[in-house]
Parts: sequence; structure tokens; C-alpha cells
Amino acid sequence: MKLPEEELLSSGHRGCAGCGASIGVRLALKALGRNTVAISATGCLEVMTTPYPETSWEIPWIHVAFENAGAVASGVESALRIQGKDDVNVVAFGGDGGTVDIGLQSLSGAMERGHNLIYICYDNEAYMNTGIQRSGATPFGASTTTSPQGKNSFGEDQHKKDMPMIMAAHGIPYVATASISYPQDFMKKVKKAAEIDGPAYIHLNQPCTTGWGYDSSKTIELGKLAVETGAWILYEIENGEFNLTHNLRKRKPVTDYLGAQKRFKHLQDKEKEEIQKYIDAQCAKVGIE
Amino acid sequence: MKLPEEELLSSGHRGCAGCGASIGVRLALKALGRNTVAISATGCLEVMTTPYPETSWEIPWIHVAFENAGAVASGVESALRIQGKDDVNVVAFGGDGGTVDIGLQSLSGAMERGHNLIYICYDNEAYMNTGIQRSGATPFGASTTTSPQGKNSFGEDQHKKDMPMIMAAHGIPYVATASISYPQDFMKKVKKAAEIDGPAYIHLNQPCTTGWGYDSSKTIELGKLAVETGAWILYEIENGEFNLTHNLRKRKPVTDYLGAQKRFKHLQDKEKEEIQKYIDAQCAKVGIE
Amino acid sequence: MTKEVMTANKAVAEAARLVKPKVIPVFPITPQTSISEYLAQYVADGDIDAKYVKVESEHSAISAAVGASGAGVRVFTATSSQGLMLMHEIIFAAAGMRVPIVMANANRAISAPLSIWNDQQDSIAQRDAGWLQTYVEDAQDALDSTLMAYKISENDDVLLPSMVCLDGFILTHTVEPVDIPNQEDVNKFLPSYNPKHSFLDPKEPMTLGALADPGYYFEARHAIEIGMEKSIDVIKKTCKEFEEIFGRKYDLVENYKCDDAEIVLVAMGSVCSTIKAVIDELREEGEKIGLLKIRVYRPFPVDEINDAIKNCKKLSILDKNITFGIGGALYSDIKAKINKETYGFIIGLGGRDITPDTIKEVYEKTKNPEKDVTWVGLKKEDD
Amino acid sequence: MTKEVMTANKAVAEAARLVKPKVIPVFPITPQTSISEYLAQYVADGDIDAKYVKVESEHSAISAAVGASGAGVRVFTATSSQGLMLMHEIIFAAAGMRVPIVMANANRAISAPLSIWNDQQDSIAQRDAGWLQTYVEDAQDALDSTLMAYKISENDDVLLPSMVCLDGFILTHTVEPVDIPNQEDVNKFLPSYNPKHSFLDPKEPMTLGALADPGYYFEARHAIEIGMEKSIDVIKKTCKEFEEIFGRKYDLVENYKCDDAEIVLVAMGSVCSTIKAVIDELREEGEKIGLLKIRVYRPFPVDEINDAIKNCKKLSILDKNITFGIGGALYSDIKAKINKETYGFIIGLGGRDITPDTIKEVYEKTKNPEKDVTWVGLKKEDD
Amino acid sequence: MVSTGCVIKDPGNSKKNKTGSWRTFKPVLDKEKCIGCDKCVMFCPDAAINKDHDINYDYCKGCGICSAECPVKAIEMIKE
Amino acid sequence: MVSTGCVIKDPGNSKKNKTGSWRTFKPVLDKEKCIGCDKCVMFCPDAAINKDHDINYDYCKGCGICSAECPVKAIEMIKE
Amino acid sequence: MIEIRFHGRGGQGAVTAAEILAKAAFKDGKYAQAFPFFGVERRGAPVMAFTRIDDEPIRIRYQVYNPNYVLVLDDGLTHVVDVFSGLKDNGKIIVNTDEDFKNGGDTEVYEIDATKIALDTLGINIVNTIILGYFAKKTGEVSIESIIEVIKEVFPGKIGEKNATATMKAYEMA
Amino acid sequence: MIEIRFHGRGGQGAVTAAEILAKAAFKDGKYAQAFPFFGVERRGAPVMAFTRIDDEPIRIRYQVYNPNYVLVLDDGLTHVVDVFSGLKDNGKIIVNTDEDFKNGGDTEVYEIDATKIALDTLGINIVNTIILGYFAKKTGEVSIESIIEVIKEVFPGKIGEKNATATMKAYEMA
Ligand SMILES: Cc1ncc(C[n+]2csc(CCOP(=O)(O)OP(=O)(O)O)c2C)c(N)n1
Ligand SMILES: Cc1ncc(C[n+]2csc(CCOP(=O)(O)OP(=O)(O)O)c2C)c(N)n1
Ligand code: SF4
Ligand code: SF4
Ligand code: SF4
Ligand code: SF4
Ligand code: SF4
Ligand code: SF4
Ligand SMILES: [Mg+2]
Ligand SMILES: [Mg+2]
Repeated sequence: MKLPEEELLSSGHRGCAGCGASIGVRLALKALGRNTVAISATGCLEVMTTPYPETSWEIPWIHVAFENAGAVASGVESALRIQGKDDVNVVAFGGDGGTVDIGLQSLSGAMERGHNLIYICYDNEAYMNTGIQRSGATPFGASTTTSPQGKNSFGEDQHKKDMPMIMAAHGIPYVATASISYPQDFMKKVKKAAEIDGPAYIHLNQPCTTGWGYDSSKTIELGKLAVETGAWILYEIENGEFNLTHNLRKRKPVTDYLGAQKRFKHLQDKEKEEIQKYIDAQCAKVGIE
Repeated sequence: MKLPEEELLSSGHRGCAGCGASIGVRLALKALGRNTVAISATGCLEVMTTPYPETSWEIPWIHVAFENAGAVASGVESALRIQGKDDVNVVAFGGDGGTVDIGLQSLSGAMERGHNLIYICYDNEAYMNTGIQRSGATPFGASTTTSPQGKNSFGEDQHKKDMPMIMAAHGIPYVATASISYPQDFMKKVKKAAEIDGPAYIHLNQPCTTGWGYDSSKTIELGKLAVETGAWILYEIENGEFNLTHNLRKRKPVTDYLGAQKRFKHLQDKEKEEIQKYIDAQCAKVGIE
Repeated sequence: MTKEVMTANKAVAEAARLVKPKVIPVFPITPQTSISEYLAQYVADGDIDAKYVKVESEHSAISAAVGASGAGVRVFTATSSQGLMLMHEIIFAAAGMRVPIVMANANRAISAPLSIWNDQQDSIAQRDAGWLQTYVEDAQDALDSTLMAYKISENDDVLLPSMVCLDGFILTHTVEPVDIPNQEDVNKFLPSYNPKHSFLDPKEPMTLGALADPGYYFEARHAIEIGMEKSIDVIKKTCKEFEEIFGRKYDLVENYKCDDAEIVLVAMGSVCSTIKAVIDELREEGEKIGLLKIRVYRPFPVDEINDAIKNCKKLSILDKNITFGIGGALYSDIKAKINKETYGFIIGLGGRDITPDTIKEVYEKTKNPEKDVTWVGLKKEDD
Repeated sequence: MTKEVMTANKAVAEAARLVKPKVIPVFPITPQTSISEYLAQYVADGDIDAKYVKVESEHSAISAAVGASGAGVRVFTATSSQGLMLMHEIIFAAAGMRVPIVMANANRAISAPLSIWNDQQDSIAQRDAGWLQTYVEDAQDALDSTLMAYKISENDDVLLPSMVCLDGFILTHTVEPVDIPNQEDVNKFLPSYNPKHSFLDPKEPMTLGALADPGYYFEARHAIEIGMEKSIDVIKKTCKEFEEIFGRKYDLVENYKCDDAEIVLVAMGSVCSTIKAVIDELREEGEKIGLLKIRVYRPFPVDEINDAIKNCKKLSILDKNITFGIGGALYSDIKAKINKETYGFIIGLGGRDITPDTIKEVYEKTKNPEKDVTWVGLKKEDD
Repeated sequence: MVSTGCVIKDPGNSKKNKTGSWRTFKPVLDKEKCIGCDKCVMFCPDAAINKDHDINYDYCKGCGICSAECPVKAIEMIKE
Repeated sequence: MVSTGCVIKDPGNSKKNKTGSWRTFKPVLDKEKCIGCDKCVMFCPDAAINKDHDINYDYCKGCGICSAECPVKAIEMIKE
Repeated sequence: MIEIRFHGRGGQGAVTAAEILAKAAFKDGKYAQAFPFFGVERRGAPVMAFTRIDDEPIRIRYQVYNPNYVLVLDDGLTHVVDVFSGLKDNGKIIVNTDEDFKNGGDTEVYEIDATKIALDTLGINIVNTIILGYFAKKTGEVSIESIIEVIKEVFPGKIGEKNATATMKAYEMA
Repeated sequence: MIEIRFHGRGGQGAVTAAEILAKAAFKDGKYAQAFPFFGVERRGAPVMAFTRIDDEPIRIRYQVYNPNYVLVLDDGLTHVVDVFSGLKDNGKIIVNTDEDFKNGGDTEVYEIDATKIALDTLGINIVNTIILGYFAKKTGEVSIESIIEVIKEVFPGKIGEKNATATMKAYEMA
């Protein structure tokens, strides 16, 4: 796919230097084009793009709260469709917190009802807007301010909630995982999601320099490492059919990925091994060696 | 399993004559025994058992709201465990509305956090307490007061949200489906759920004379028909491993089931066929012929 | 126009049908449920061309309503009690975003203990939100107020959402005669909705729901205050237009025999009917008593109240809600704004029946006051 | 006892550590977040033996809190603004169920527009809920009030939850010196929690959270009113005990130079510090001005207020919240309960900075009043 | 006076509420026919049949489930 | 005066906010070396590189992603 | 103003009967109001409903404590609720029963075997409209024409026709 | 009372510096208060923080508008924000820079190359504590002993030691 020139998330936003969320949203909007209405949950994306009286959005955009992007999008979609505006893309962006935690129910309802919309979870694996607290998407072992390493704690003690599979269990026509470091794959999925009639869910892995603790220049590298180690698997599920979209020949050891980030710096071998084992199992499930 | 004699849901409750929910809860409590604390979401069960100053509960019980049984149970469980009361069963009962709709997020959070509790969804496939409105668990084609049959409508137009599979996608150690008409199977599952360390989810099909529209004496018969037609499949998923727990030799046509209930009376052949097809596909997925 | 015997819930549903909303996100709850049900049936039968959004909670109902209204269409929703409370955060957001949603609230007591019966605590607890609130007296009022709410909320000088509050069961489940306006008249009264200040359209991109730092927030809140102030005149004008077309007269308040009254009872909602009956009875006995019905509670009609009560000596305020340690909300609003000897009475919480005796006790206790605020109707052991 | 320089958030977290809660369900939100974070670290380091419940929302935070408190253990939680609003329904339920939860609320403006900055609308909007509310002036007050809140809430005569309200950023993010009591003294002051009225234990089965029909609901609400009333004495007693052990003196209100004042400013929270400084300045210029700080807003300390203001001529009430069309909540509560010439001022919404000039303008406008309620600090174009 | 928080400390006291009054049809069990399979006991929504298969008419609402599920038709429903 | 509902009707006006001031290191692109792969364009979080590979220093925050991802090392980060 | 109280069981249609009566009175040119006793009762449990009829608009909005008439849809209820409660001095009771109703005391009690009519005419035991036919005749408070009309409106089609026939039968039997 | 304003970028530790200063003043027996400018700024964006120091308890709680001192952690900021804004007449500015700072006008401006010290001593460009050493010496408002003590408390272990050394260096250089 040629990269569309149009910039629909304009410069001047307040994201951190090297912010992966901005990259993800820029790419998604390029894939969708101008004829799109966007909905955001409260979070980094919303705060950094719309401090009144400034906005970075070139397209219509609405934000209401942290927990209700799915329902707000349902309302927007319903209003557009009943007016006959069937060609307008409706896309909702929620952070991992706004999606897998506080916004889960609102999203589940929207998906269940069959609205023709796309929901993109930009997953930086913690509440970044409020300063790096754990979410249901925080991976095992990561130290965040609410799952801190401590005398009795090695960091987050639960594995990542498997949100794409939870969405797939909703029986919606399109579910995909993606990474900002694989922009062609991501944009293809966004386009597919837009073409499909009915709800589509894309879970976008998005490294965060501030929250993960790495130099701002390495955002893309980290995204690649996640995929190359199998910590993040790229696939899509179209009408129930599962397909890997990135073929991993040889998986790198997860330590390559963990070692590059401050949030995992404290881990002992024991935990690292548990993480490796978990990833091995996840990969095995989907047929990655 | 011998039926324990102890009645922990006492007579005198205000459930309809022939109420399937009461049967389900009675059986569950028999399986769990006295050393149990129960949590309820608002709904038929709660309203019929606890009109102040009367209660039908012989065990400790708490209700706070419609949407938060999962979170309330989390608090109860945490309080019991931190006091060292590790042997007390914690069981939450939510209706289908309180579980798959308004209480989904609260439940998802509880499951994710790994509390050692059992959540039982007593599924009568609509909001019965408020007079038969659709829920996310209402099956395709059912006429309810908010998914009514009408000039432009054949009733509910979405298939049942696949809640057990959504729970399974959470990666919890135990998920099972059950039916009040298969009490041994159900009670065995409840016992297993109690023995497992960590969260367990049981989705209990429970015919409702008032909401489904059939004679009060047929509650058990309807539950059997659901299973015999494949409209409700009995299985369990233990540590990720799926097992059918009721082997269906020959499936009855779903019309046997639909025809016995007023909520499906209006359906045309077209919709009935779609339902049959959907059931066939669901059965095929899990290896039922 | 046809006249039919129906519940206030049906009357509200009929009003919703007549205003032709495009999106209807609702979630059932006693005693609002039948509103949800009638509307579902209208949509199922093609009687309204609207999208009925079967949301999974009230939180999503109001959220979808804000989304749809933000997208520029007319929206209707309805709720009650626990449902309204679950919406709380988004109730405030809707006002701040200036989306002219109309919502019916079937007034019901709040938990705990759980109660499905009537009082007005639910909507009273939202009185800071920046919504307009009308408390209706009967089913006709419910219908008419719903129609008017759209015209008022959508007015450019107002642009604040409206809540039409009807007493649970007492109105929602009671049938009585209602005039149903015909569609042409309603179309004349209420043209279709064409928002100027905000809508979501790729042809004219706008950003809705921004963050405002300390440099802007204060002014944004003050703008709501101004909208609230201006709504008083808009409501008066709307009532006049309504009367011209439909022949029924409404105002922010109703003055029932206040002019020569020594004691004026002040109340909201369905209890006013019973009070009027009692007043007539007491007047026959020579008592100088009147009723000031607060029909529109937000905006709070200070001038209209002052005007109606100018001649009386004492006010007794009947509240179906309580702020613990203070008294009822109407009581404290009146005390804050009106200079008159005033007594507060808490009545009818959680469906405690309000009979003529209740009203007479209020009257007696205003004549011979013992305390500022009195709970009337408590069981004896509790006194 | 050690003295350290810390934020009020840290001070609250220290208090929470000292009361040894057994369950801590919290969800982060600016500007409360660091409370969540400190507590997570304390638990991670084994400094408290508690279950830290990483809930997925504030709704679940308060729900888990009710569940845990219902199960008979001491519970701490904290939130702010949107989070508190999302809890709304369960806030009321908690009071009705009479569970003595203590929650810190970092006061922050409410959306829309979204704001992370300070005002007090969030907790004010919960003033009907049946919770006790303390508005603290500084970090020390935040710590001490949290300790006292448990003792008060858990008192058998009260059994209502407590909210400790601290101004966002102005206190939560400002470091200043704080005395941290030692554990032994705290243990003496606050014994471990042993509920009698309700707990979940298979050995003594109870049913919590029942439905109450019109035969019972009214009395159940009235029982909260009684608890609220009785809490006044309990608070006074608790403050005395606190002073005996820790040497710091607190009361429901603070009378700062009111006795000979002609004009008394009434306010809550951190702004009182600035006001005191301004008063000292104006007193030097010969102005007869005083401050009445409302430290405990619920229960509303009517007698204490009356006592403090008995000699003054006028009151000016400073509210960091607004009920559109009425004025601030403190203003209307005072008007409802206190008989004195009173003016209301809306200040500081959404973090609009409150400077000595703001206070002086309030004072001037009280001397030469133009309207009942004035917004002070609006940008000029908006006036 | 209501209890604080409306807590109910008398577990299972709904037995005060004699729901037998709701009944229009009455199950009559023929112990001769009964084979003791306990289905009726298991399925009674109102816990109105005890282990000895005595029906407690104070609570039986007359739903007819016991009768319908009895494999040997030992329970007959008769109009009250 | 704020707009009603704080609606912003000037799409993309955050361009007023010159985030170039945030920068400590500055990317310098050597057009000689550039092979036009567009990676830098694609990955810039601030849309600060246009299709002709000109860097807009008004907005570039100096994150260094373009430099790190350029396959031919055509972009160098230098201290401002 | 006259006040009527209905006793039935959840599911028997007492509320509908009260509403039909109000609608019929309105057709007769009167003012009317009807409402259920607001409870959480389930199918089978005893329930109540009320109708008020007057020549003037009805303003009072509280429970009916002293009815002029009491209509009992199911005689079983007479054993479990006090159907006489609050009845006005000259009040009347109509009970659906096939027995001789003994407990009347001073009160005028009318018996009608509405169940028989229901089973004969409708094939099911639903008596809520039927008893209204009897009421119309016995009390004259409302016209049978209006009752029949409303029944047909409330139950369109065949069910309405049948109900109307059954109701007429009761009227004629009274 | 003296008031100090810090300018830095998100992530540079301006808030921590303000807090350390307050804690040090408290150790010196004074009263102190410190707080950030409350914004939503991200890493890299200009931020501010404030400290107040007094011999009496500090009661005022509003922004610092007229600081006695301004400390600038990054000279790049001088091009984008008005670091002189509101400075008291006899106020002083301390800027971390390796250049000669020209724009002082009447104001007394001190320059220190804290970045060099940071890179030399800590190996990274974090100057927030370092500039406090310079401030202590140049202004005498707070003792260097207290500054060093607090630094070691706030950053326990090796990092604290290193920071202390760097800060001491700046103190000695001043
Ligand atoms: C009801 C409510 N609770 C909490 C918050 C505070 N809050 C705003 S954004 C956020 C975290 C967002 O995390 P995520 O969704 O992962 O997005 P990110 O910031 O990481 O982009 C939190 C906790 C809020 N605004 N509303
Ligand atoms: C927030 C909220 N919304 C709505 C209600 C009203 N309500 C109570 S129970 C119920 C339906 C319950 O349905 P379900 O969970 O399926 O249980 P059932 O009644 O069928 O047993 C509803 C809508 C409520 N109590 N609280
Ligand atoms: S914290 Fe992370 S997600 Fe948020 S703006 Fe910074 S880099 Fe982007
Ligand atoms: S409506 Fe259904 S679930 Fe509810 S009590 Fe009756 S039978 Fe049971
Ligand atoms: S009829 Fe129903 S309630 Fe009565 S005993 Fe049989 S199963 Fe139980
Ligand atoms: S179901 Fe029939 S056979 Fe079985 S125990 Fe009951 S009565 Fe006896
Ligand atoms: S350094 Fe970062 S912000 Fe600047 S042009 Fe390169 S990618 Fe864009
Ligand atoms: S990444 Fe490098 S080679 Fe590719 S376009 Fe940019 S400068 Fe040129
Ligand atoms: Mg995130
Ligand atoms: Mg249900």
C-alpha cells in the first residue's frame, strides 16, 4: 500500500517525543481517509490531542469519558446510519485501560449489537496518561506504579488479559492484532476492518518510551522485538477463521525484549523463565514454533 | 452424588410457581454446603429471596447492585482470605442480564484478578425481574418486550452472547455450562469449581415459566429440550481443556424446543431454519453431530 | 388530537414518537420499563424511523445518547433511580458538552435499601448537573413536558439537556385520560433539529469534548450558568407557543390559590394533585391555604416563586428527598433564594403513601411549628 | 512521631498505612493517583498486611469496598472527580448499608469540559449520599482526618462511611511539613475493627442489602438521618481524644478571628490558608474580618456555625462548586440553616487560581453587595 | 424500627411466608407408587418436599414440576 | 469567551503549538544518502517529515525515531 | 367518586381489569383513574388493583383505603387476604366462586361463577373481563357497552371477541 | 518569604528539585512548600515548579507569580518561555548553560554549566540536583549540608552518592 499523504492527526500535539500512540493513530487515519469520524476514550491520546482551544484532529472527533468509547461510538454510528451516511467510517480509539479494563463492558455491548464500526485499542500496556499504572493488559512481571517491584513483589502478577480472543468470542466478523512497527500489515487490517460490514476490533501493540523505559528513538525497534520474540503475535480472525499474518521463522528469546526495557529490569531468572514459558505456550497454541 | 439434605435456600421465597432459578440456586447451595458466603446481583433471585425483613438465605448473603456482583464478590473474597478464612466458599449469583450485560466488566475484572471464587450465571435469557426484556443472552428470534415481534421485526436479531467462551478467553482455570435439568452434572461442576484454586465460572441454563411462556410444570422438560436439541451445550473447560459433559447421541430438531415456548411462537420457517443452522454450526464446532 | 386513557409512561412514549427522535438508546428499569417497551414496539412496527439501541446498561444509554446527539440528531432516552445514578458522570458531561438530549426519569427511591417505589431522590441528586428538570403532575403534563423539553433544550440560547421527571408508579403505572396531539401540530410546534454549535460531519470537522485547562474551564462553566438563566425566558415563550397550538397552559410554576393564602405549601410532581384536593377541603373550612407547584425546578424560577408567595406569611416545603442534616433540596433552594418564614417536610420516601392526612399534618405543623424540618409519616415507634 | 516534608497524598497514604486496613481496592486517577501508588508499594514491600485489589474501575473499587466492609474488615479506598462520579450509585448504597468505609477524595473539577484541576464539585455532588465529609486544609489535616474518620465512622451510633476531601494539586501535589504519628499511639486511638451490626460469616449468617418496601424504607432513611445527627457529638469526642493522644486540636469548624468580625468569610479546604493570610493583612488595615472554616461539611454543624458567627453582620460564602441557578452548595446550606445576611461567591472552578486579590474582591463585594451570588475571577470578556 | 442497614439476622425466616396460599392445584403423592428416586425433592423450586417425600403444603405453590418429573407418575395435581 | 460546549471548529489547529521547542537533539537528513523508502515519514510521531523528506523543525521533537529507523543512516541526530 | 378494589393473583389480569373499567367509565363520559398496588409480586401471589371513577377530574393520588366495591377474581384469595378490609359501610363485594360465599357478615356479597363462563367460552380460566360484565349490571356504575368496546380495543381480534362474549354472558347472568 | 521558580522540561526533574529544596529548607529549621505547575505536559515539554521558604508557617496556596529566584535547568527553554516573567525587582536567575547568557538586561543572571558536571559525574544529563548546589552557595538561602542530606534521602544508595558529589561540585564552583 502506498502511504497516503494526508495527515489527519496534525503536528503540534502534546505526545511525548517518540510516542508510539501517535504513530499508530496517524497510520490508522491514513488508512481510513478523511471520510471518518473518530471517538476517543480518555487517555494519553485524548489529552495530547485536544487541549482546548487546540485540536490535532483534522476529522470530526468526540470524547466523552474514559469508560464509554464503545457506547459513544454506538451512538455516533447509529446517528450516522439512520441519516443514511453509510459510507462514513466510524473508528473508536481506546487505550488498553479504556478497553480491557474500564471500557470493556461498553465495548462488549457495542460489539454485540453489530454496529458497523471499528474499534482500535492502542495498547501501551498500562495507564500512561496518569503515569504508568498497571492495566489488565500489563504483562506479567512488568513493574508499574500500582504493580511495583518490592520486597514481596516482582511486579505485575497476572498475565495480560487476552482481549483479542475475548473479542473473537463475541463472534464479530473481524478481529486482528497489529503493531505500529509493521505499518503495512496494520494499515491493511484497518482498511479491511473498514470494508467489513459490522463490528471490527483491532488490538494495536504500541511501545511507549515513557512507560516502558527506553530511549525515545527505539519505539519502532521495541515493537519489532515484541513480535520477533513472540511476546506479541500478529494475526487476524475473519468470520471466525484464524490466520497468522506475520510468519515468524525463528523466535528470539524474550530476554532480548525484556532487557531493552526498564519496566522488566528487576526481573530474576525465575520470572523471565516463566515469561518465556508462557510465550512458548501462547505461540504453540497458534502454531508458531 | 447423593443429594445433600440441607436446604440452604429456604421455602417462603417469592419466586413464581415453577421458577427454574430457585431450583438452580437450591442445587448449587446443596453442592456447596453451609460454609459458603453468597453474593447476588439485583434480579429475580435477589428480589424474591430478600424482601426485608424476610430472607430465604440460610447462609451469609450480600447484595449491593445490579452491575457489580463480580466486584462485590472480589471484596468479600479478599476480606475472607486476608483473615485466613481460606475454606469458605465464595459464590456469586448473577442473572444473565447482571452477567453478560451490565455486570460483564465487574465480572471480567474479578476473573482477571484471580480471586478464589465461583461465579454462577443463572441464565433465563432475559431480564425477568423487570418483566421480560431482552438481554445479551436472549436467543435469536425470541420475542421480548424490548425485542418484540412487530411489523418490521421477528424478535431479537442477535445471537446469544457466548459468555462461557468469553470467560474461557480470560484464561481462568474452570469454566462450565450446566442446566438445572441435569442436576447431577450441575452439582458436580459446582463442587469442582469450589475445589479449584482460583476463579471458576458456571453458566447455568434455567428455564423461566413466566418469561419463556410455558406451563409451570414444564420447567425441567424445557431445560432438557434445550440440551437435547443442542440449543444449550453442556461442557466444561478445565485449565484450557475442553470437554463435553453430556453426550448427545441424536439431536432433536430445534423446532421441538421452539414450539414449546410462547416467546418463539411467532417465528416463520425462515427464522427457524436460521436458528437450526446456527445451532448446527455451534454443535459442529464442539464436535456434536 | 385523540383522547385516551393511559399511563404517564405511555404518554411519554407517545410524546417521544411525536418528536421523531433518530436514536433511542434505553435500558429498562422499574418503573420506567414500559417506556422502553412501548418505544421498542413502535420501532419494531415501523411507527418511528429511529434506531433503537439496545444498550447493555444505563451508562451506555446516556453515553450513546451523547454520541448520537453529538452526531447531530434528536435523541430520546429514559431511566429511573439506580439507572440514573449509574449515568451520573455522563449526566454532567452531557450538560457540559451542551447536547440537547431529552430524558424521562421515572422517579424512584434509591438504594440502599433497594426500593422500586416512588420518591424523587434520584433526580434531585442530579440537580447540580446543568440539566433542566421538569416535575410533572399528571400523564398529560408528562406528554406535554416532553414535547416542550425538546424545543427548550434545542434553543440556541439554552443548549442544555432536559429531564422530564414523573413520579414512579403514582404516574407511570396509573391510567388516566390524556390528549394526544396530532403529528401536524407537533411538527408545527417543533421543527426538525438542525444543530449549529456541534455535530460530527466529515464535511465540517469539529472536535467535541476537549480538555479545558484553568485558563478556560471557569468560563465554560459560567456559560452553562448563562444558558440556565436564559432558559427561563425560553421556557415562558415555549409555554405560550404550546398554548397557542395545543390549548393547554403551562408555566414554570403554578399558583393554586396562593394570592390570599396565609400559608403556602410548595411541592413538585404528582403530590400536587392530592394537595389541591386537600386545599379545597380546607378552604371550605375557612383555612387560608394555597399551593405553589414548582413545575420547572431547574432553572429555579426565583422571580416566579417570589411573585406567587408575596402575600403569604409562611411557606411549607414538601420534599420527597433528603439531604441528611439539612432537609429537602427544594426546602434549601427556597431558603437560599426566598425570604420568608419557611418550614421543611420530608414525605413519601420509598413510596410511603401520601394521604390527605399527611398534607393536613404538614399544614398543622406549619401553623404550630416545632422544628425547621420534620419527617411526616414515620411509623410511631420511630418517632 | 516523625516530621517529614511530603504531599497531602503521601500523608493520606501514611494514615492508611497506620490504620491497617485489610482490603484496599483502588483505581488511579489524577490527582489521587499517588495515593494508589504509595499503597501499592507499601503492600508490595509488606509494610501493610492488606489485600490490594487492582480493580478495573472506580465502580468496582467502591463495590469491592462495600463487599469487604460487609465481610467485616477495615477498608480504605481513594478516588477523585470522574472516578467518584462513576461510583455515585454505590456511594449511596454504601451509606444505606451502613458500612464504615473511609475514602479519600482528591477534589478535582468534573467533566465536561474535562479538567484535571481543582475544585470541589465532585464531592459536593455527593452531599446527599449519607457520607460524612471532611474538607482538609493542609497535609497534616489530611493525615489526621483520615485517622479520625475511621474512629467516627465505625462508632455504633454513626456507622456511616466517611469521605476525606483534599484539594487536588493544591494539597495532593504540594509538599509541606507533616507530623507522622507512631503506630503505638494510633493503635491506642483506634482499636481494631469489630463490627456488630453486619458481617459475613457462615457461623452467624446474615442477609445484607435487602429490599425494603414502603413499609420500611422511610424508617431506614430516617435511621441515617439519626446517625448523621449523632455523629456531631461523636466527632467532637473523637477530636478531643485525638488531641489528648496526638496534641493536635480539631473541631467541626474553625473560628478564625470571627468573634469581633463584622464580615465573616466561610469556606472549606485549602483556600482557608490563603484566606487567613489575607485576613491578617486586612486586619492590619483595620478591617473587621474573620474566617469560619467548615472543616466537617457533613454532618452540617449548624450550632457550631451559629455560635461562631453570632456577632457578625454579614457572611460571604466561598464555594468551589456551583448548582446552576442557585449558587454554591455551602451557600445554600448556610442560607437554609443560618439566619444572617449572606452573599455567595463562586471561585476557583477547574483550577482557576485563587489569589489574595480574589479574596479581597469577595470582601469588597460583601461590603458593597450587588447580587446574591457572584462569580469571582472570570476573565474580563466574559463579565 | 428497622435494623441498622436493614441487616436481617434471622436466616431463612422467609418460612414465615406461607406461599401455599398461591396454589390453585395441589400435588398429591401416592407413597405406594413412589420408588424413592428423589426427583421431586431435587426439582421442587420451593423446597416443599422433604427426604421422606412428604409435601409441605405451607409452601408448595402447586407448580406441578414434581408431578411432571416423577418417573412413575406417583404425584397427581388436583384442583384445590 | 469559550465556544459553546468548548467545541473546536478549527480542525488541526494544534499546528499553532510549535513543539520544535521541546527538542534537545535535532535530526539532520542527508538527501544524498536517502533512498526514499519513506520509513522516516511513516514513523514520525509528529508528522514532521513530509513526502519530500523535508523535516519540519517547527514540530520535530527530536525523538530520533527517523534516524534509528532509516535503513541507510541518512539521518543524523545532533545536539541543538 | 367511587372507588373499586380488585383482588387477584399475579398473572390473572387484575390490573388489566382495573384499567378496562377506568377506560369504560371514561367512554361513559366520566373521569377515571386506575392503578395497581405497587409491589414486586410474582405470578401466583396475591395482588391488588384499584379504579376510581368520578364526574369531576380526579386529583387524589394515594392508595384506595375505603373502596365502594371489591372484586375478587379468585375465591381462594378470600382465605389468605382480608378482602373486606376498609370496605365502605354500604360497600359491595363480588366474588368469582362456584360456592356459596359465607363470610359476608353484614356486607352485601355477590357470587358469580366466572370461571365456568371462562372455561366454557374462552377455554381458559381467565376471568378478569368477565367479572366486569357482572359488575356493570349489578352496580350500574359503568355501561356494558363501554366495557365491551374497551375489551375489544384492549384485545384486538378474536381474543377480544371471545372475551366480549364471555363478559356479555356474565352481564346477562347478573 | 522567598519564592523560587524552576523551569525545566518534562522528565528533567524540576519538580523533584523544587521538593528537595523545600525539604532542605525544612532541615535548616525553616518552613517550606513546593509544588509543580499543574499541567498535562509530557516528557520534553516545558514545565515549571515552585518552592516557597519562610521562617513562619506558610499559609498562602496559590501560584508563584513574583519569584525571588528563577532556576532554569535547560537553556533551550530561554528561547521558548519567558523565564524572567514576574521576577522580583532584585530577583536573580540561575541558568544551566555552557554559553554566555546575554538576555539578562538589568537582572542578575548566573550561569553554570551543570550539564558538564552531570555528564562528568553522573554520566547522564540530569542536572536538577546539581543546580541546587550552585543555588545554595550563590544565595545562601539554604545550607548545602541540608541539600546533600536530602539528596541522599531522596535517592538512596549509589545514585544518591553520585548526585551528592555532583551537587557538591557545583557548590564549590559557584
Ligand atoms: C472514570 C475515570 N477514572 C479514571 C480516570 C483517570 N484516567 C484518565 S486516562 C487514565 C488511564 C488511561 O490508560 P489507557 O486507557 O491505557 O490509555 P493511555 O493513557 O495509556 O493512553 C486514567 C486512569 C478518568 N478520567 N475517568
Ligand atoms: C443500574 C440498574 N439498572 C437497572 C435496574 C433494573 N433491573 C433490576 S433487575 C433487572 C433485570 C435483571 O435481569 P437478569 O440479570 O437477567 O436477572 P433476572 O431478573 O432475569 O433473574 C433490571 C433491568 C437496576 N436495578 N439497576
Ligand atoms: S506516555 Fe507513552 S503513550 Fe503517552 S504520550 Fe508518552 S509515549 Fe505516548
Ligand atoms: S420470572 Fe422466571 S426467573 Fe423470575 S421468579 Fe418467575 S420463573 Fe423465576
Ligand atoms: S407442585 Fe411444585 S411447589 Fe408443590 S411440591 Fe410439587 S414441585 Fe414443589
Ligand atoms: S419423583 Fe416420584 S418416584 Fe421419585 S421420589 Fe418423587 S414421588 Fe417418588
Ligand atoms: S526526530 Fe522524531 S519527531 Fe523529529 S522528525 Fe525524526 S521522527 Fe519526527
Ligand atoms: S528513512 Fe532514510 S532512506 Fe528512508 S526516506 Fe527517510 S531518510 Fe530516506
Ligand atoms: Mg495505556
Ligand atoms: Mg435473566
